[in-house]
Amino acid sequence: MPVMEGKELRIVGFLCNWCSYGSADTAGVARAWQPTDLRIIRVPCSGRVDPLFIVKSLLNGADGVLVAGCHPRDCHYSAGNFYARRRLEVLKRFLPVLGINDARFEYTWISASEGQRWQQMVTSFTNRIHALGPAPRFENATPLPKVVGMALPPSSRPLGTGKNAPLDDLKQGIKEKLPDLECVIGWQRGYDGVHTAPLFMKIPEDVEKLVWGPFNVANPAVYLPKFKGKKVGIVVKGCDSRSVVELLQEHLVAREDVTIFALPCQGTLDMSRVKEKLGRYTVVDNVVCDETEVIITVDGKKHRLPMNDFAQVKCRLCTKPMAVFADTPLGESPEVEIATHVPPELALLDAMNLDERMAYWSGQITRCLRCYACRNACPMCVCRDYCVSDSRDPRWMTQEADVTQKLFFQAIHALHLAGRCTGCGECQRACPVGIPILALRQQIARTVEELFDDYRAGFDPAAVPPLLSYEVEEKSIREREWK
Amino acid sequence: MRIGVFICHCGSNIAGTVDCTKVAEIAKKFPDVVYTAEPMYTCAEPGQTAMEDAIHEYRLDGVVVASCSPRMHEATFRRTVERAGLNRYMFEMANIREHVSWIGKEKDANTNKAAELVEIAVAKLRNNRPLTAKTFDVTKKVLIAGGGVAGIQSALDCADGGVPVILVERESTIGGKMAKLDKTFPTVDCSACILGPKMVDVAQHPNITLHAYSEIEDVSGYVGNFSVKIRKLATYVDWEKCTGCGVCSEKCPSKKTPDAFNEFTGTTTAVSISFPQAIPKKAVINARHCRQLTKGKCGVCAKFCPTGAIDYAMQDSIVTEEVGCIIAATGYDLMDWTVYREYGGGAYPDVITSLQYERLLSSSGPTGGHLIRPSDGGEPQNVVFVQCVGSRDKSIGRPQCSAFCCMYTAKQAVLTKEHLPESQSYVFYMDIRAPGKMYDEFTRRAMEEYGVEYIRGRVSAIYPDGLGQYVVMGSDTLLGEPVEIKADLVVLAVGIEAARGTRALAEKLRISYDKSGFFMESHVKLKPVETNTAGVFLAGVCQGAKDIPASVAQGSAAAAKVMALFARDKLENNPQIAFVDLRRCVGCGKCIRCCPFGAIKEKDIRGETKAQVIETVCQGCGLCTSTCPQGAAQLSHATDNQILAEVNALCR
Amino acid sequence: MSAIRFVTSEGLPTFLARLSRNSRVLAPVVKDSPKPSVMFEPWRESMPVILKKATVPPKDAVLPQCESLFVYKKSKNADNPENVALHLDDTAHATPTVIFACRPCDARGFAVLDHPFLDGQFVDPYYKARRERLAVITITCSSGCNTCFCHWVGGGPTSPEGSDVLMTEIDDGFVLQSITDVGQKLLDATDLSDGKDAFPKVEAARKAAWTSLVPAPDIKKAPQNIAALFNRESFWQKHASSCLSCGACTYFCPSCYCFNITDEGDGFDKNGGRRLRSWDNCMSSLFTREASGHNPRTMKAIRMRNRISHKFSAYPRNWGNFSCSGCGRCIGNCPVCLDIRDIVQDAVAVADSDV
Amino acid sequence: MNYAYYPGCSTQGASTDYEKSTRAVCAALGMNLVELPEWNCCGSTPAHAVDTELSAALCVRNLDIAARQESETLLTPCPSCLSNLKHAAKRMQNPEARARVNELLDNPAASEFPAVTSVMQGMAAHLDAKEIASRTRKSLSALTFAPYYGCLMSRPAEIMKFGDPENPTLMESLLTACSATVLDFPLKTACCGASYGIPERSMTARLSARILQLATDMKVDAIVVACPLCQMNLDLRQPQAEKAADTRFAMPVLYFTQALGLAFGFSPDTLGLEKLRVSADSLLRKLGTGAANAAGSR
Repeated sequence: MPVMEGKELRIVGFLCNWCSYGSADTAGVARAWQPTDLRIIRVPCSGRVDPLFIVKSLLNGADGVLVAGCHPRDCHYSAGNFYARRRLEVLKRFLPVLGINDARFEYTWISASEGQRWQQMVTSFTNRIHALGPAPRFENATPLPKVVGMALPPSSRPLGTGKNAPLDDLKQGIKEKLPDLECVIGWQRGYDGVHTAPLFMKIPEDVEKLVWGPFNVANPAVYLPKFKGKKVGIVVKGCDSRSVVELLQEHLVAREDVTIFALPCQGTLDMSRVKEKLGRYTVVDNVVCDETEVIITVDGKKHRLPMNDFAQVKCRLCTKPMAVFADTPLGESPEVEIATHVPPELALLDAMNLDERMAYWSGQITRCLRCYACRNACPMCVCRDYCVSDSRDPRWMTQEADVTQKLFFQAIHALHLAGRCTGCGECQRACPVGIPILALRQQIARTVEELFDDYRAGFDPAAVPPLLSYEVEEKSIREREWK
Repeated sequence: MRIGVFICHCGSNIAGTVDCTKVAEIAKKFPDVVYTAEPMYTCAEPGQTAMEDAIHEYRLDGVVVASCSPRMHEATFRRTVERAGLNRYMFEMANIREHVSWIGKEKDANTNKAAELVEIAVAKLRNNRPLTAKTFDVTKKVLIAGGGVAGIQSALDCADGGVPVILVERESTIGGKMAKLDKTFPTVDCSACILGPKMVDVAQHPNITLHAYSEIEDVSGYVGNFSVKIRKLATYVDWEKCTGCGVCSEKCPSKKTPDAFNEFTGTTTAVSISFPQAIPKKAVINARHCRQLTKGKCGVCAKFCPTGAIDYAMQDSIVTEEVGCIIAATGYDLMDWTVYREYGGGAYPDVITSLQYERLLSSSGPTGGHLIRPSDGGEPQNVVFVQCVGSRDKSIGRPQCSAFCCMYTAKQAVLTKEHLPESQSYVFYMDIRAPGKMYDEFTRRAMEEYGVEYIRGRVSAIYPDGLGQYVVMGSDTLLGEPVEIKADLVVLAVGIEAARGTRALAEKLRISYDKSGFFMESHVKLKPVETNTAGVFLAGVCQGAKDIPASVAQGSAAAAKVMALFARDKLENNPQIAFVDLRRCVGCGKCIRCCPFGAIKEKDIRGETKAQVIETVCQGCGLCTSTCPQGAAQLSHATDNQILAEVNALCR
Repeated sequence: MSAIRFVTSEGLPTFLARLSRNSRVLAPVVKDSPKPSVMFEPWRESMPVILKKATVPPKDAVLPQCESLFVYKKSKNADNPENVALHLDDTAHATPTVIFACRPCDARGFAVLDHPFLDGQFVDPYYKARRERLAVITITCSSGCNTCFCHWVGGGPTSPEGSDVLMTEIDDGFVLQSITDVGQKLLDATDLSDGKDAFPKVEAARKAAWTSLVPAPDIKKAPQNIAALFNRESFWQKHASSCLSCGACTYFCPSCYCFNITDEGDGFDKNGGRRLRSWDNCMSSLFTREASGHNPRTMKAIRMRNRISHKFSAYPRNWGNFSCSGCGRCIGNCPVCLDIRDIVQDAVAVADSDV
Repeated sequence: MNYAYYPGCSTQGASTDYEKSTRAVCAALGMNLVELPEWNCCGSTPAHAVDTELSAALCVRNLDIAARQESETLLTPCPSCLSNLKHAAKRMQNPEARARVNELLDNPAASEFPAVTSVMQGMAAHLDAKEIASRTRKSLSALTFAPYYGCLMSRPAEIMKFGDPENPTLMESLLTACSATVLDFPLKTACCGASYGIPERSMTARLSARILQLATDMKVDAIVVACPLCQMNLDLRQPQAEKAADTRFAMPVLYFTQALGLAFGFSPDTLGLEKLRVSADSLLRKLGTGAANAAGSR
């Protein structure tokens, strides 16, 4: 059943059973005339409203979505609306990065007695949506052909190759602890000298294979949850350790089970840029590191790769080159200049208007093959075999290969990572077709920082993640200000 | 499925602005819909009978009624379909009256919207599953937290009704704030004289177990089956042996111990019994001031105790009580009035709280009822009462009225005149709130018979005049003039807030509280005693400011609620609760962290940690469902797939 | 005698324009992104074509990421709502397509796919329709690369298998050589100049390509050796320990063809109900999860065994050749640098040493 | 150390003694006051009541001069100036207000201004009590003071950042460092009535009288102030207050800088004590210092 063509727009309401649905009833009893666009879905509590329902609605043709719950402190279930407030506010600040106008989504509090207020709310929201007009849809967007190059942010510290890191001491340390451990996760030389692969050290001979340096790009924390309940060691860079902290926080590994080995990290290479620089080659002849550059000889040709130009962007913005904590830390953590630069992927989007962002995403996401490398490389994607993206119950997505499905998955991933993502960038690095999906997670991380006292994931295993808690009076959320 | 759709005309309520016939025609084309009807009044008996008949005749296994709000008749129709042999959850409603016909005048748009609401309902219903309630036993025992007058009343009423009562009191004696009062308004009768007998009844009632000097440590379980851990604080006196003779207190050399019972207007000994009528009348050692416990030498009380009850090595102990209901009657405390820097912020000895004044007036107080200035012991000539200190003051975030200050201020002014006939009292007030029986008459008497001067206005500052008195600056808003009064003693009617620790208790009980910390009742008007946690009830000021008679009444009301609940042998749960798909669950515990009711616990299943819903505790909010990233936690009757079906019906 | 034609670099757009008159022409194009990728896209006027190896092989042309096998619609008669009419459309839709400038490994992928979809007992009509309308113009590689190993598995930088036309770059342009009749017709229909004179240069270039390769090990025994290791879980565990179970290998493989079938929507929807066939990934746990919840391949080692065995043992036993064209995308794409070459070599060596 | 210095208009006329003593004491403490070149009125009383933006623009011009001087801190002795400068800086944080104010100015204002603070806070931040004590040449132990801050110095708390708005104690710490006895003066932040000095003189007299009365009752030697307007009301207009209260106060009212100056051993002339309407001779006698040249005569 379509909306009244040309007269109505598609507006979906999620109303809690106790207060806001009651207010709509009260408005009805008072014969308070309202526009006819709104279709109400009754839910027990605003806390039941998964932000993904809203994203799904908006991606699939809703022109506006309104969520209403009980006033703070009036929740029939004590705290449902407090959680909803945080999640919905995060969502509201997330939508624009996708290219969806956040004015198309609103959430509010209303009590069962406030029929008149409900009437005003529906009227003003409907008028607002009519003023915005029908929502543009991703499948109709003309893909943005050209992407402006991204400026590299200044580096927070001198980047280097880590050639002087006390690797031998580390190996010794691992050997000492190895007898008590199932295995120790690290890196070894990959299929050629410019690639490393994960290493699972079980016997002392394995330890000799351990390498340290700018090629150690992969985040070994991704393997930890599989070892739950077993004693395991892990060698980490600073960024990897933040993932370990998150896993500890979520009880997916126990502190007493994991032994953390750490060296200070001087940066790792952006392998896509390395690949571009080296071009197509057959054989790596030689790889030499001096303090600040990597010199790679392939097919007899020498290439100099200064770390300052070839390090991953996340290394330039890194504030934690050394592990958050470790059982055997070795070496000194370098001085880091704490400056807050917007990551370039996100800065690129910040500079665009909503239409451009929609066009950008529709252009980028089309080439997604749904291989889920992004998901599986993410150390925080702990659902693994039971991801909602490919389940039938619940059935959030179909197998269709269209833009909305592909983008919806990215929204699922990003929102499920809210307050948990440490920005390790593995999702984007793993993407074989180079879709700059990290920006979505970065926007949420930025929002979480703004809203919840500069909270950044992966620093405190005892912290309560902001989306799993609430304040009765939120300092940074001003949800009552819209009219 | 075979779905029947009933489009109710509701007389002309719906049919007036919705083309019901057209809606029914459209509904016929929805998937699985095999039958439609348009009853005039579906809720009326013929309507319900027709529905039952249709269910039989067309072998319907799901029903959609498009009519009024489900908040009106969902329960009615669920019973109807159940009578016809369907599970009550194989039913959905489309609200086409309150949400359509009553709020829109355009018939076309209304008809279209009504049909679409039916479509959503059908989409949802196609994903519904039959649900059944479970029954469970009830422990017919009640725990009452707080032994003030409200808690005492609840305890006595329950105990008289045959319900075993566990009464937990944080202080060493029950009696609460009322025990500290000298007299009560509007009759000016002795507080201790009317409360005392009730306290004694508590001590003597065979159905009441009293845990004084105890706190609630932890609450688990659910209505009918709560398990409460009570921390019995160390008294350092074996109460089994203590006879309350008071020898210990007489001999105690630590005589400068601050006297909390007397609101710190005087001092007491480190081992003491708070007041002569205390229940239980047992001594307690104040560990922070006891020489034996702080310095390791003294032992005087142990030496003199005739029964050998002193036990310096005593530790806190935990007792666990299994109860079916809990009444919270935790009362209030005065707010920290020292935020009023302009009143000296606590620096002036003769600017005191009304509760301190109450102790100064009381014959059991530190002065033996002799009204004197704390600073110099002189009799005050001019006494100024300032009302609304910390009440009705948005500037410090306390907009609420403390309800009983107007009355006790009048009482205290009257008592002042009775104690010191030469004195003159002044009352700065905002409005006089005296709505109770004989209340207004009482304040009038204060003014007219006792010559209390009432000045309508707030006090802007109090400061010592350098000559031994205080200047109280204020304004008389009736005259529109500033006023300054020289006072010997200033009594602040300090606003109240929920007793300290209330928020922590609320979290243990999983009930909510308002801005000032008072517990939230289930409904402001219609459920003032219930909370949103089944089996937890409220009595007294912990729910909001009220005076003694109102507290007593609510105490009795809470007792009645408990007894009504205990009248049943078995309780039934609501099947619209969460469940966990164990295969999907990774045991990350996010649902456990969020659940407002503690209704999810970790469970080890074949060596893996999984979440498990405690069916009797879950209230069905669905927060876990929107929290669980794997979609493992699902709320029955509002599963992801059910809501997605509705979303998909609207947006595609 | 095959047709041999010559086109200058500048002449390519005209050539492509000519081709796209009758067909959709899929040509490689760079997708702008922080990490650029090369994708096949329908050629349009002024689309800048790049002759690099594509990030994603053109498998999609015959086996789309997701396709509707059929669409059905239901309708009801208001007089009798129990009576539902069903209309089903299972037409196999296929557009005439030319793939331009894929690599020999990509083209060999089609040859691999053809066996199961066309040659067995059951012919897949959807595949067949597309395959029959497909022409493949392959550009030969001028050198090997770090992840390619086409010459291990029976191919090579100039291998013609699966191609209709082979195109080789020489200093001033490209020589196109038809391999099949389809290719011949395709070239005949163009107005490209004859390229026979330049063919010696082509031969030199092709030879140079071969000499650039690192010599290949002998993996002829792979089919039987891998089969011999079937029950050796430790072997597979060793090689799968770092696997993340994503589809960066299989979805980018020119010769992987596993799929899943799901039903979406409802006959009453505006768009009708759809039976979808979409790519599936044998490295995912879901691949073999049964409706009951039981899963014979919960362990990723066992899934890895399946992938390797299928490519290097089961498929060759059924069809003769490896179902791997050595393009190396699974190696280059793997987020954790898993190398299929290592596994195969190790399997050959380990099983040998057992004997 | 250099400090940008905004004297304000009072110091140029009615309270030159404040200016003299401020400069003398600052110099003694090693604070080099660099007067803002071409400073203008802060937009006090008339302007801010009539046009907030114009008044802000006046202040912003001064702030802008300070910003361009690249000073870290801007000091001003007058609480009224301080209040206006701080309010203007605060207002400029709002982009809309900034845009409107910029329109009134010749050039757009600097994006950030130096911190504005009172001379009193500047002194306390510059040297701690021990160091101030070490510079004392003449102990003030013979003297008992009532510190009086006036209404503006500490209010509104969130802008003025002067400690407890009802009970600031900074002046006490400076004076006690010089061994003076400083009483807890309950009316230290009460209003002296300055705003009504012109339209309703009787009210000013009544409010000032209350302050003077309390100080008299508390038997202090002098009231010590930090505000030119307060000083004027309590000192110059003391006769009016006396008339209103029907009593005689004869209460000297000193600037805190004058009190500190005495402790640092400056002569009464250097501190401008002769400008006081109520003579400070009684104090000077207690200290054993010679009387000011032309001490205010009654």
